[in-house]
Amino acid sequence: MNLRVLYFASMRDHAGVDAERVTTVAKDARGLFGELRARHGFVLDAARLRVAINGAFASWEQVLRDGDEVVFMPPVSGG
Amino acid sequence: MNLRVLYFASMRDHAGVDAERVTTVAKDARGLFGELRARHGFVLDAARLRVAINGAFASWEQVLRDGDEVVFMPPVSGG
Amino acid sequence: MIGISRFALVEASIDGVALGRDLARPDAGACVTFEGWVRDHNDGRRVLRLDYQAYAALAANEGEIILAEAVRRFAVAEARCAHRTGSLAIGDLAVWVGVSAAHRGAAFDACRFIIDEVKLRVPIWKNEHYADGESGWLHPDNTPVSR
Amino acid sequence: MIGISRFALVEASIDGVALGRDLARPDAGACVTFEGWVRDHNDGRRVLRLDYQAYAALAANEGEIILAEAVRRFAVAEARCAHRTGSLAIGDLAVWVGVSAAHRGAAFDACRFIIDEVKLRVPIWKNEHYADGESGWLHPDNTPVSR
Repeated sequence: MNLRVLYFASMRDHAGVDAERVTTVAKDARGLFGELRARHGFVLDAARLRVAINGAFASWEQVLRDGDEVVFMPPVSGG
Repeated sequence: MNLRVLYFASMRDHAGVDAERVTTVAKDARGLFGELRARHGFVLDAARLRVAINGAFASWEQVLRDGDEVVFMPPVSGG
Repeated sequence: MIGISRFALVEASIDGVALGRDLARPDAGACVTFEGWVRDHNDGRRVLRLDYQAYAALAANEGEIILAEAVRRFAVAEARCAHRTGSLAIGDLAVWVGVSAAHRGAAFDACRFIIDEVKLRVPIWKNEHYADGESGWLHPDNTPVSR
Repeated sequence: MIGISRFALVEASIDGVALGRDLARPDAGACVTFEGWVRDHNDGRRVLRLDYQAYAALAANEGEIILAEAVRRFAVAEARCAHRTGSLAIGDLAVWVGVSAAHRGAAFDACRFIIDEVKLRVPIWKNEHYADGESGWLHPDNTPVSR
Protein backbone atom coordinates (compact mmCIF):
# COMPACT_ATOMS: atom_id res chain seq x y z
CA MET A 1 0.00 0.00 0.00
CA ASN A 2 1.33 3.43 -1.02
CA LEU A 3 0.55 6.54 1.06
CA ARG A 4 1.53 10.18 1.05
CA VAL A 5 2.58 11.65 4.40
CA LEU A 6 2.78 15.45 5.03
CA TYR A 7 4.86 17.04 7.79
CA PHE A 8 4.44 20.40 9.52
CA ALA A 9 6.34 22.43 12.12
CA SER A 10 8.59 20.39 14.46
CA MET A 11 7.55 17.15 12.69
CA ARG A 12 8.84 18.59 9.42
CA ASP A 13 12.14 19.55 11.05
CA HIS A 14 12.61 15.98 12.32
CA ALA A 15 11.53 14.30 9.07
CA GLY A 16 13.71 16.67 7.04
CA VAL A 17 11.06 16.80 4.28
CA ASP A 18 7.67 18.50 3.73
CA ALA A 19 6.14 15.29 2.39
CA GLU A 20 7.11 11.77 1.40
CA ARG A 21 5.70 8.69 -0.33
CA VAL A 22 5.57 5.75 2.06
CA THR A 23 5.07 2.06 1.28
CA THR A 24 3.68 0.27 4.33
CA VAL A 25 1.79 -2.77 5.56
CA ALA A 26 0.45 -0.82 8.59
CA LYS A 27 -3.32 -1.27 8.96
CA ASP A 28 -4.09 2.03 10.68
CA ALA A 29 -2.66 5.47 11.49
CA ARG A 30 -1.21 4.23 14.78
CA GLY A 31 0.75 1.45 13.07
CA LEU A 32 2.01 3.86 10.41
CA PHE A 33 3.14 6.35 13.03
CA GLY A 34 5.13 3.63 14.84
CA GLU A 35 7.03 2.85 11.64
CA LEU A 36 7.74 6.52 10.84
CA ARG A 37 8.71 7.35 14.41
CA ALA A 38 11.38 4.66 14.40
CA ARG A 39 12.68 5.84 11.03
CA HIS A 40 12.76 9.63 11.70
CA GLY A 41 13.33 9.75 15.47
CA PHE A 42 10.23 11.82 16.27
CA VAL A 43 10.30 13.10 19.86
CA LEU A 44 6.58 13.84 20.24
CA ASP A 45 4.42 10.99 21.56
CA ALA A 46 1.32 9.94 19.67
CA ALA A 47 -0.59 11.29 22.69
CA ARG A 48 0.59 14.83 21.78
CA LEU A 49 -0.37 14.51 18.10
CA ARG A 50 -3.60 14.58 16.13
CA VAL A 51 -4.17 12.62 12.93
CA ALA A 52 -5.66 13.89 9.67
CA ILE A 53 -6.45 11.64 6.73
CA ASN A 54 -7.34 13.13 3.33
CA GLY A 55 -7.82 16.62 4.77
CA ALA A 56 -10.08 15.72 7.71
CA PHE A 57 -9.41 14.96 11.37
CA ALA A 58 -9.32 11.17 11.90
CA SER A 59 -8.81 8.65 14.70
CA TRP A 60 -5.61 6.70 15.30
CA GLU A 61 -7.58 3.55 14.51
CA GLN A 62 -8.84 4.68 11.10
CA VAL A 63 -8.03 1.95 8.55
CA LEU A 64 -5.64 3.16 5.85
CA ARG A 65 -6.32 2.75 2.17
CA ASP A 66 -4.01 2.90 -0.82
CA GLY A 67 -3.46 6.54 -1.89
CA ASP A 68 -4.45 8.14 1.44
CA GLU A 69 -2.85 11.45 2.48
CA VAL A 70 -1.88 11.19 6.16
CA VAL A 71 -0.72 13.94 8.54
CA PHE A 72 0.50 13.67 12.15
CA MET A 73 -0.04 17.14 13.58
CA PRO A 74 1.76 18.61 16.60
CA PRO A 75 -0.20 20.91 18.91
CA VAL A 76 -1.20 23.99 16.94
CA SER A 77 0.00 27.53 17.74
CA GLY A 78 -1.78 29.91 15.41
CA GLY A 79 -3.12 33.31 16.38
CA MET B 1 -27.76 86.04 42.02
CA ASN B 2 -27.39 85.51 38.26
CA LEU B 3 -26.79 82.02 36.84
CA ARG B 4 -26.53 80.45 33.42
CA VAL B 5 -28.55 77.26 32.87
CA LEU B 6 -27.91 74.89 29.94
CA TYR B 7 -30.47 72.41 28.60
CA PHE B 8 -29.96 69.17 26.68
CA ALA B 9 -32.18 66.56 25.02
CA SER B 10 -35.76 66.34 26.40
CA MET B 11 -35.01 69.13 28.90
CA ARG B 12 -34.09 71.41 25.98
CA ASP B 13 -37.35 70.52 24.20
CA HIS B 14 -39.37 71.46 27.31
CA ALA B 15 -37.42 74.64 28.04
CA GLY B 16 -37.58 75.69 24.39
CA VAL B 17 -34.04 77.12 24.61
CA ASP B 18 -30.48 75.74 24.67
CA ALA B 19 -29.50 78.04 27.54
CA GLU B 20 -30.86 80.90 29.58
CA ARG B 21 -29.78 83.51 32.16
CA VAL B 22 -31.66 83.03 35.42
CA THR B 23 -31.97 85.40 38.37
CA THR B 24 -32.77 83.45 41.53
CA VAL B 25 -32.69 83.45 45.30
CA ALA B 26 -32.41 79.64 45.42
CA LYS B 27 -29.58 78.51 47.70
CA ASP B 28 -28.77 75.19 46.00
CA ALA B 29 -29.36 73.20 42.82
CA ARG B 30 -32.48 71.56 44.26
CA GLY B 31 -34.08 74.91 44.96
CA LEU B 32 -33.19 76.22 41.51
CA PHE B 33 -34.66 73.13 39.85
CA GLY B 34 -37.93 73.59 41.71
CA GLU B 35 -38.24 77.13 40.33
CA LEU B 36 -37.39 76.12 36.76
CA ARG B 37 -39.64 73.06 36.85
CA ALA B 38 -42.63 75.23 37.75
CA ARG B 39 -41.76 77.73 35.00
CA HIS B 40 -41.05 75.25 32.15
CA GLY B 41 -43.25 72.29 33.09
CA PHE B 42 -40.47 69.71 33.14
CA VAL B 43 -41.86 66.16 33.32
CA LEU B 44 -38.75 64.42 34.63
CA ASP B 45 -38.40 64.21 38.41
CA ALA B 46 -35.23 65.37 40.10
CA ALA B 47 -34.66 61.70 40.96
CA ARG B 48 -34.20 60.98 37.22
CA LEU B 49 -31.76 63.86 36.66
CA ARG B 50 -28.11 64.51 37.48
CA VAL B 51 -26.68 67.94 38.25
CA ALA B 52 -23.55 69.51 36.83
CA ILE B 53 -22.15 72.84 38.02
CA ASN B 54 -19.38 74.59 36.08
CA GLY B 55 -18.62 71.49 33.96
CA ALA B 56 -18.39 68.93 36.79
CA PHE B 57 -20.91 66.54 38.33
CA ALA B 58 -22.35 68.06 41.52
CA SER B 59 -24.82 67.23 44.28
CA TRP B 60 -28.35 68.63 44.54
CA GLU B 61 -27.24 70.31 47.75
CA GLN B 62 -24.28 72.17 46.28
CA VAL B 63 -24.54 75.87 47.22
CA LEU B 64 -24.90 78.10 44.17
CA ARG B 65 -22.71 81.13 43.56
CA ASP B 66 -23.19 84.12 41.31
CA GLY B 67 -22.06 83.30 37.74
CA ASP B 68 -22.36 79.49 38.07
CA GLU B 69 -23.20 77.41 34.97
CA VAL B 70 -25.81 74.83 36.00
CA VAL B 71 -27.10 71.81 34.02
CA PHE B 72 -29.89 69.37 34.90
CA MET B 73 -29.12 66.27 32.84
CA PRO B 74 -31.61 63.59 31.82
CA PRO B 75 -30.40 59.96 31.71
CA VAL B 76 -27.72 59.71 29.01
CA SER B 77 -28.09 57.59 25.87
CA GLY B 78 -24.80 57.75 23.98
CA GLY B 79 -23.18 54.83 22.20
CA MET C 1 -6.98 67.40 31.79
CA ILE C 2 -3.27 66.69 32.19
CA GLY C 3 -1.57 64.14 29.93
CA ILE C 4 -2.51 62.56 26.62
CA SER C 5 -6.05 62.80 25.34
CA ARG C 6 -7.64 59.39 24.75
CA PHE C 7 -11.28 60.47 24.29
CA ALA C 8 -12.70 62.74 21.60
CA LEU C 9 -16.08 64.14 20.59
CA VAL C 10 -16.17 64.29 16.79
CA GLU C 11 -18.50 66.43 14.67
CA ALA C 12 -17.55 64.84 11.31
CA SER C 13 -16.90 61.17 10.42
CA ILE C 14 -14.82 59.12 12.86
CA ASP C 15 -11.65 57.72 11.23
CA GLY C 16 -11.20 54.38 13.00
CA VAL C 17 -8.13 53.49 10.94
CA ALA C 18 -6.31 56.65 12.04
CA LEU C 19 -7.34 56.12 15.68
CA GLY C 20 -6.12 52.51 15.49
CA ARG C 21 -2.63 53.64 14.49
CA ASP C 22 -2.24 55.33 17.91
CA LEU C 23 -2.59 51.90 19.57
CA ALA C 24 0.48 50.25 17.95
CA ARG C 25 3.19 49.19 20.43
CA PRO C 26 6.02 46.66 19.83
CA ASP C 27 5.02 44.80 23.02
CA ALA C 28 1.30 44.65 22.13
CA GLY C 29 0.06 41.33 20.76
CA ALA C 30 -3.67 42.04 20.78
CA CYS C 31 -5.97 44.83 19.66
CA VAL C 32 -9.75 44.81 20.19
CA THR C 33 -12.03 47.44 18.71
CA PHE C 34 -15.73 48.16 19.18
CA GLU C 35 -17.77 50.12 16.65
CA GLY C 36 -21.31 51.29 17.35
CA TRP C 37 -23.30 51.68 14.11
CA VAL C 38 -26.66 53.40 13.61
CA ARG C 39 -29.28 50.63 13.30
CA ASP C 40 -32.39 50.82 11.12
CA HIS C 41 -34.68 49.83 13.99
CA ASN C 42 -35.06 50.17 17.75
CA ASP C 43 -37.70 48.87 20.12
CA GLY C 44 -39.78 47.64 17.15
CA ARG C 45 -39.81 51.00 15.32
CA ARG C 46 -38.17 51.79 12.00
CA VAL C 47 -35.41 54.39 12.43
CA LEU C 48 -34.49 56.78 9.59
CA ARG C 49 -31.64 58.74 11.20
CA LEU C 50 -30.59 60.09 14.58
CA ASP C 51 -28.97 63.07 16.26
CA TYR C 52 -26.54 63.10 19.16
CA GLN C 53 -26.37 66.07 21.53
CA ALA C 54 -23.46 66.29 23.97
CA TYR C 55 -22.62 68.48 26.94
CA ALA C 56 -19.18 68.84 25.40
CA ALA C 57 -17.08 70.07 28.33
CA LEU C 58 -18.32 67.44 30.79
CA ALA C 59 -18.45 64.67 28.15
CA ALA C 60 -14.80 65.18 27.21
CA ASN C 61 -13.77 65.19 30.86
CA GLU C 62 -15.82 62.12 31.83
CA GLY C 63 -14.61 60.27 28.71
CA GLU C 64 -10.97 60.88 29.69
CA ILE C 65 -11.69 59.61 33.22
CA ILE C 66 -13.20 56.38 31.86
CA LEU C 67 -10.26 55.74 29.51
CA ALA C 68 -7.75 56.43 32.31
CA GLU C 69 -9.68 54.00 34.55
CA ALA C 70 -9.48 51.33 31.85
CA VAL C 71 -5.72 51.76 31.48
CA ARG C 72 -5.29 51.56 35.27
CA ARG C 73 -7.60 48.55 35.85
CA PHE C 74 -6.57 46.33 32.94
CA ALA C 75 -3.14 45.29 31.60
CA VAL C 76 -3.54 47.59 28.61
CA ALA C 77 -0.91 49.13 26.32
CA GLU C 78 -3.09 51.99 25.02
CA ALA C 79 -6.77 52.88 24.56
CA ARG C 80 -8.79 55.39 22.54
CA CYS C 81 -12.46 56.32 22.15
CA ALA C 82 -14.27 58.72 19.82
CA HIS C 83 -18.00 59.55 19.87
CA ARG C 84 -19.95 61.38 17.19
CA THR C 85 -22.19 64.38 17.71
CA GLY C 86 -24.70 65.83 15.24
CA SER C 87 -26.81 64.08 12.61
CA LEU C 88 -26.13 60.47 11.56
CA ALA C 89 -27.60 58.15 8.91
CA ILE C 90 -28.22 54.37 9.09
CA GLY C 91 -24.91 52.51 9.09
CA ASP C 92 -22.88 55.52 10.23
CA LEU C 93 -20.18 55.00 12.83
CA ALA C 94 -21.52 56.53 16.08
CA VAL C 95 -18.81 55.46 18.53
CA TRP C 96 -15.38 53.82 18.20
CA VAL C 97 -13.34 52.17 20.99
CA GLY C 98 -9.90 50.59 20.51
CA VAL C 99 -7.60 48.90 23.03
CA SER C 100 -4.16 47.34 22.56
CA ALA C 101 -2.55 45.01 25.12
CA ALA C 102 0.12 42.33 25.44
CA HIS C 103 -2.60 39.66 25.67
CA ARG C 104 -6.12 39.39 24.31
CA GLY C 105 -7.97 38.88 27.61
CA ALA C 106 -7.14 42.37 28.86
CA ALA C 107 -7.87 43.93 25.46
CA PHE C 108 -11.36 42.35 25.32
CA ASP C 109 -12.17 43.21 28.94
CA ALA C 110 -10.98 46.82 28.72
CA CYS C 111 -12.79 47.46 25.42
CA ARG C 112 -16.04 46.14 26.88
CA PHE C 113 -15.54 48.17 30.07
CA ILE C 114 -15.01 51.39 28.10
CA ILE C 115 -18.10 51.13 25.89
CA ASP C 116 -20.27 50.07 28.85
CA GLU C 117 -19.10 53.02 30.97
CA VAL C 118 -19.32 55.53 28.10
CA LYS C 119 -22.94 54.53 27.52
CA LEU C 120 -23.71 54.86 31.25
CA ARG C 121 -21.78 57.95 32.26
CA VAL C 122 -20.89 60.31 29.40
CA PRO C 123 -23.44 63.13 28.91
CA ILE C 124 -24.47 62.38 25.32
CA TRP C 125 -28.10 62.00 24.23
CA LYS C 126 -29.58 60.20 21.24
CA ASN C 127 -32.66 61.49 19.41
CA GLU C 128 -34.12 58.91 17.01
CA HIS C 129 -36.20 59.95 14.02
CA TYR C 130 -38.77 57.32 13.06
CA ALA C 131 -40.41 56.36 9.77
CA ASP C 132 -43.81 57.47 11.15
CA GLY C 133 -42.54 61.06 11.42
CA GLU C 134 -42.14 61.07 15.19
CA SER C 135 -38.88 61.46 17.04
CA GLY C 136 -37.82 60.93 20.61
CA TRP C 137 -35.00 61.16 23.11
CA LEU C 138 -33.90 57.85 24.52
CA HIS C 139 -32.89 56.51 27.92
CA PRO C 140 -29.74 54.42 28.41
CA ASP C 141 -31.72 51.21 27.86
CA ASN C 142 -32.98 52.63 24.52
CA THR C 143 -36.53 53.06 25.80
CA PRO C 144 -38.13 56.44 25.12
CA VAL C 145 -38.08 59.28 27.64
CA SER C 146 -41.64 59.70 28.98
CA ARG C 147 -43.59 62.14 26.84
CA MET D 1 -17.57 23.83 1.81
CA ILE D 2 -21.05 24.93 0.80
CA GLY D 3 -22.14 28.56 1.27
CA ILE D 4 -20.21 31.77 1.85
CA SER D 5 -16.59 31.66 2.89
CA ARG D 6 -15.96 33.41 6.21
CA PHE D 7 -12.40 32.20 6.89
CA ALA D 8 -9.29 32.79 4.80
CA LEU D 9 -5.60 31.92 4.93
CA VAL D 10 -3.68 34.88 3.53
CA GLU D 11 -0.12 34.82 2.18
CA ALA D 12 0.24 38.62 1.84
CA SER D 13 -0.92 41.41 4.21
CA ILE D 14 -4.40 41.11 5.73
CA ASP D 15 -6.65 44.05 4.78
CA GLY D 16 -8.81 44.46 7.89
CA VAL D 17 -10.64 47.46 6.44
CA ALA D 18 -11.77 45.47 3.39
CA LEU D 19 -12.82 42.51 5.57
CA GLY D 20 -14.76 44.85 7.85
CA ARG D 21 -16.86 46.10 4.93
CA ASP D 22 -18.32 42.57 4.57
CA LEU D 23 -19.81 42.89 8.07
CA ALA D 24 -22.05 45.92 7.39
CA ARG D 25 -25.79 45.24 7.80
CA PRO D 26 -28.58 47.82 8.29
CA ASP D 27 -29.80 45.91 11.36
CA ALA D 28 -26.33 45.65 12.95
CA GLY D 29 -25.61 48.14 15.75
CA ALA D 30 -22.30 46.67 16.97
CA CYS D 31 -19.06 45.49 15.42
CA VAL D 32 -16.18 43.98 17.42
CA THR D 33 -12.82 43.17 15.86
CA PHE D 34 -9.77 41.37 17.20
CA GLU D 35 -6.31 41.82 15.73
CA GLY D 36 -3.35 39.62 16.68
CA TRP D 37 -0.06 41.48 16.20
CA VAL D 38 3.46 40.02 16.24
CA ARG D 39 5.00 40.94 19.63
CA ASP D 40 8.69 41.70 20.18
CA HIS D 41 8.95 39.23 23.06
CA ASN D 42 7.57 35.90 24.27
CA ASP D 43 8.27 33.88 27.40
CA GLY D 44 11.05 36.33 28.37
CA ARG D 45 12.90 36.07 25.02
CA ARG D 46 13.36 38.82 22.46
CA VAL D 47 11.60 37.92 19.19
CA LEU D 48 12.86 39.27 15.83
CA ARG D 49 10.28 37.77 13.45
CA LEU D 50 8.17 34.65 13.02
CA ASP D 51 6.87 32.23 10.42
CA TYR D 52 3.48 30.58 10.24
CA GLN D 53 3.03 27.19 8.57
CA ALA D 54 -0.48 25.94 7.86
CA TYR D 55 -1.98 22.66 6.69
CA ALA D 56 -4.00 24.72 4.24
CA ALA D 57 -6.79 22.32 3.25
CA LEU D 58 -7.67 21.32 6.82
CA ALA D 59 -7.09 24.84 8.23
CA ALA D 60 -9.53 26.39 5.76
CA ASN D 61 -12.14 23.74 6.52
CA GLU D 62 -11.76 23.94 10.31
CA GLY D 63 -11.79 27.75 10.17
CA GLU D 64 -15.12 27.70 8.29
CA ILE D 65 -16.56 25.30 10.87
CA ILE D 66 -15.58 27.62 13.75
CA LEU D 67 -17.09 30.68 12.04
CA ALA D 68 -20.31 28.80 11.27
CA GLU D 69 -20.47 27.67 14.92
CA ALA D 70 -20.10 31.29 16.07
CA VAL D 71 -22.93 32.45 13.78
CA ARG D 72 -25.14 29.61 15.06
CA ARG D 73 -24.35 30.01 18.79
CA PHE D 74 -24.46 33.81 19.09
CA ALA D 75 -26.97 36.42 17.83
CA VAL D 76 -24.56 37.52 15.12
CA ALA D 77 -25.22 39.34 11.83
CA GLU D 78 -21.97 38.29 10.12
CA ALA D 79 -18.43 37.15 10.99
CA ARG D 80 -15.06 36.94 9.22
CA CYS D 81 -11.57 35.71 10.08
CA ALA D 82 -8.28 35.85 8.19
CA HIS D 83 -4.97 34.30 9.30
CA ARG D 84 -1.53 34.97 7.82
CA THR D 85 0.91 32.36 6.63
CA GLY D 86 4.60 32.88 5.80
CA SER D 87 7.11 35.28 7.32
CA LEU D 88 6.01 38.19 9.57
CA ALA D 89 7.84 41.10 11.23
CA ILE D 90 7.20 42.72 14.65
CA GLY D 91 3.92 44.65 14.57
CA ASP D 92 2.54 42.76 11.55
CA LEU D 93 -1.10 41.70 11.59
CA ALA D 94 -1.10 37.91 12.13
CA VAL D 95 -4.82 37.25 12.53
CA TRP D 96 -7.98 39.35 12.13
CA VAL D 97 -11.47 38.54 13.46
CA GLY D 98 -14.55 40.71 12.93
CA VAL D 99 -18.16 40.20 14.08
CA SER D 100 -21.24 42.37 13.54
CA ALA D 101 -24.44 41.97 15.55
CA ALA D 102 -27.59 43.83 16.54
CA HIS D 103 -26.21 44.24 20.09
CA ARG D 104 -22.71 44.49 21.51
CA GLY D 105 -22.87 41.54 23.92
CA ALA D 106 -23.18 38.98 21.15
CA ALA D 107 -20.50 40.72 19.07
CA PHE D 108 -17.97 40.64 21.95
CA ASP D 109 -18.77 37.04 22.89
CA ALA D 110 -18.65 35.71 19.33
CA CYS D 111 -15.38 37.53 18.53
CA ARG D 112 -13.73 36.09 21.65
CA PHE D 113 -15.10 32.61 20.87
CA ILE D 114 -13.69 32.70 17.34
CA ILE D 115 -10.14 33.74 18.25
CA ASP D 116 -10.04 31.25 21.16
CA GLU D 117 -11.20 28.36 18.95
CA VAL D 118 -8.94 29.33 16.03
CA LYS D 119 -5.94 29.26 18.37
CA LEU D 120 -6.97 25.86 19.75
CA ARG D 121 -8.18 24.00 16.67
CA VAL D 122 -6.91 25.37 13.36
CA PRO D 123 -3.74 23.59 12.10
CA ILE D 124 -1.39 26.57 11.96
CA TRP D 125 2.04 26.59 13.61
CA LYS D 126 4.18 29.51 14.75
CA ASN D 127 7.99 29.44 14.54
CA GLU D 128 9.61 32.27 16.49
CA HIS D 129 13.06 33.56 15.61
CA TYR D 130 14.92 34.94 18.63
CA ALA D 131 17.57 37.63 19.05
CA ASP D 132 20.05 34.96 20.24
CA GLY D 133 19.91 33.25 16.81
CA GLU D 134 17.75 30.32 17.93
CA SER D 135 14.28 29.56 16.68
CA GLY D 136 11.54 27.27 17.86
CA TRP D 137 8.07 25.93 17.18
CA LEU D 138 5.54 26.82 19.82
CA HIS D 139 2.71 25.05 21.60
CA PRO D 140 -0.74 26.62 21.98
CA ASP D 141 0.27 28.16 25.32
CA ASN D 142 3.31 29.77 23.63
CA THR D 143 5.76 27.46 25.41
CA PRO D 144 8.38 25.81 23.19
CA VAL D 145 7.95 22.33 21.72
CA SER D 146 10.40 20.00 23.53
CA ARG D 147 13.84 20.11 21.89
